[in-house]
Amino acid sequence: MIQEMRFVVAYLFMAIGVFFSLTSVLGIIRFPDVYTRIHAGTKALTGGALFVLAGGAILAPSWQASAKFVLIIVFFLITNPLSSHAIARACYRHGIKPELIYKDEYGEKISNKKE
Amino acid sequence: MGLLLLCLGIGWWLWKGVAAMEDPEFIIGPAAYYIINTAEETGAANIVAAILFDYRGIDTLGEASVIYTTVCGVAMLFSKSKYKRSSAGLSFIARRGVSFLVPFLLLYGSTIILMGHMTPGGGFQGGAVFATVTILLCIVFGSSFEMSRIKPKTKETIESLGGLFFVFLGGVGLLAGAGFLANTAAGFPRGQVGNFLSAGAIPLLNIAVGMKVGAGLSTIFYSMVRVLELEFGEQMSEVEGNDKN
Amino acid sequence: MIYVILWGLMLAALGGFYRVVVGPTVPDRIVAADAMTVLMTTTLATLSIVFKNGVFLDIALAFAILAFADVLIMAKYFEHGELHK
Amino acid sequence: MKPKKAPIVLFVALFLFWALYTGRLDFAGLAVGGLLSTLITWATWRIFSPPAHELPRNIAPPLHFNFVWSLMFFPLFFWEIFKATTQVALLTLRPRLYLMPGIVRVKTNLKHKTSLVVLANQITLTPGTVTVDIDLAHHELYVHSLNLRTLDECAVCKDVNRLEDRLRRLLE
Repeated sequence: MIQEMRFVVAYLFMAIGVFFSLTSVLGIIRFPDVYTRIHAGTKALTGGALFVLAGGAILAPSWQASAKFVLIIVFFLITNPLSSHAIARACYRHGIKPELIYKDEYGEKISNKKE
Repeated sequence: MGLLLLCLGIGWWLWKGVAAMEDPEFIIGPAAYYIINTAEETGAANIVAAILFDYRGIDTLGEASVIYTTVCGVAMLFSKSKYKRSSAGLSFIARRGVSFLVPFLLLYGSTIILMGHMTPGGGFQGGAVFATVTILLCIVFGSSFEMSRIKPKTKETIESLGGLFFVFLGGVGLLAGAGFLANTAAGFPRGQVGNFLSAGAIPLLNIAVGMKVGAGLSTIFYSMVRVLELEFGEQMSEVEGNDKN
Repeated sequence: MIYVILWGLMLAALGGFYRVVVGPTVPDRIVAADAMTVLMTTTLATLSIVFKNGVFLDIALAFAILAFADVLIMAKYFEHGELHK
Repeated sequence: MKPKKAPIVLFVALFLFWALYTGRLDFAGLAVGGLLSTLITWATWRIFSPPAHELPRNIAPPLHFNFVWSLMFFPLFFWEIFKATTQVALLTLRPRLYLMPGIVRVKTNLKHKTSLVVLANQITLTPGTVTVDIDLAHHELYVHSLNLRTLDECAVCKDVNRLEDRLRRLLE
């Protein structure tokens, strides 16, 4: 009984994670410019990977394997926001302007600095 | 559309290849011998490590010396100027995050090296992780920070020490009268398969190769990066000055 | 059941590959490639359950570390125009 | 975190990482892990802990970790990630995209620079916002938002300030 419960919960987590991954990739394809694509590529993908890996940790045969799943989750939680921040900043510094923007206070700061 | 079909086809083909590894009839010839006898003969649970460092240890010595030769060649080719230092790096968020990660990455690399005789990994892979750490430090903090922490001379010394250690371990076999790079025949304890202290000289050889590969790869990276800077440095000097965060 | 999960992840990676090929600017490609590496790591971890083999987990962690270093290197190259300045 | 406490915390974290990663609880494994952790702590704790010039004693209070509040903090954190993910999923599944992106400057009141970095990473993982840059001199963050909602007042700032209050209870 407990075993079946474990399977059901794990597959539920994994299914949610795959759904989130698919939608995030759809976002990467559909969104208009780089900055909005970074939104899709960071958040939804971190969430999706987190859910799939959590399902894997529940499903894993031994506690050593579960511990490795948890380590991969923690690694993603630390590095994914870091890398997306690095890409966003590099894009702006390189001079790629957002295609769709309503308010830009960062551009004002950079142009003030240059003058 | 054709691209999609190509991807699906390659994926299906790889999937068949991986699935075939489950088939017992897939294992024939010398592979069967190694799978059956390795653990008993060498005491190593990782068959690849046993083959690398025991059955064909001299080949591995040759492979490790390839890296040494490469380092020598690269250093001779590009030795026109001293290492130029710079402190340009990424933003403060990346700096703090990477400095938080660095100790864990170092421990991960040494784990791969030390567990090389039981789990996948070994000297070459762990050395690559160490080189990744130095490259990350150079990228995120700028090369002057990295070079002030780990001097280029130190790296060369570590690499040479690794090579010497490897040859010395081979010489122990000669002294015991069992041939160059002999493992259990030279009196190294075999131990219990799966324990830390097992497989005789294989963990020590892993450490030697790890020192050699880690130091060698990061030295190669620095030499290459210097070449990039010599070629493009003049064009890009005007972009400087907007990185004071 | 777990094969459905694997096929879903691979389909997602294929979508990322579309953006890598088409993407009008370089950072688009970097973002999509980063997404693909995350999906690949997840796929490797899931494969460890399919084959009941812990090897894939070690490979997944090492792959994640290398992918992270990759993205930072690309970001620095993009920000400064070169790696070492 | 006080400078003297930093190496101990680092050692414990490294040892935990070793035990979880290798999964060996016999004597030899733990002994090798302890030895390696000690070595790496000795080599790198200066990089790990904030340097002295970043932490003027009389202005910035030392970073500490509120354990009781962390029991409440982490479930909230994961709930925020879940919300962010569903938000992006719903956005992409609509036939028309309703986006109103923009980059906003957000002032924060956190005193410690390390907690600012944690806040920046947390902003990236929570709904609708990605940190673009950080201004250490004025303690400001530049946040790219997917949906500004209104142009006049800063709706994103309220979200960020809510996260900031939680983080201050955890770390300062």
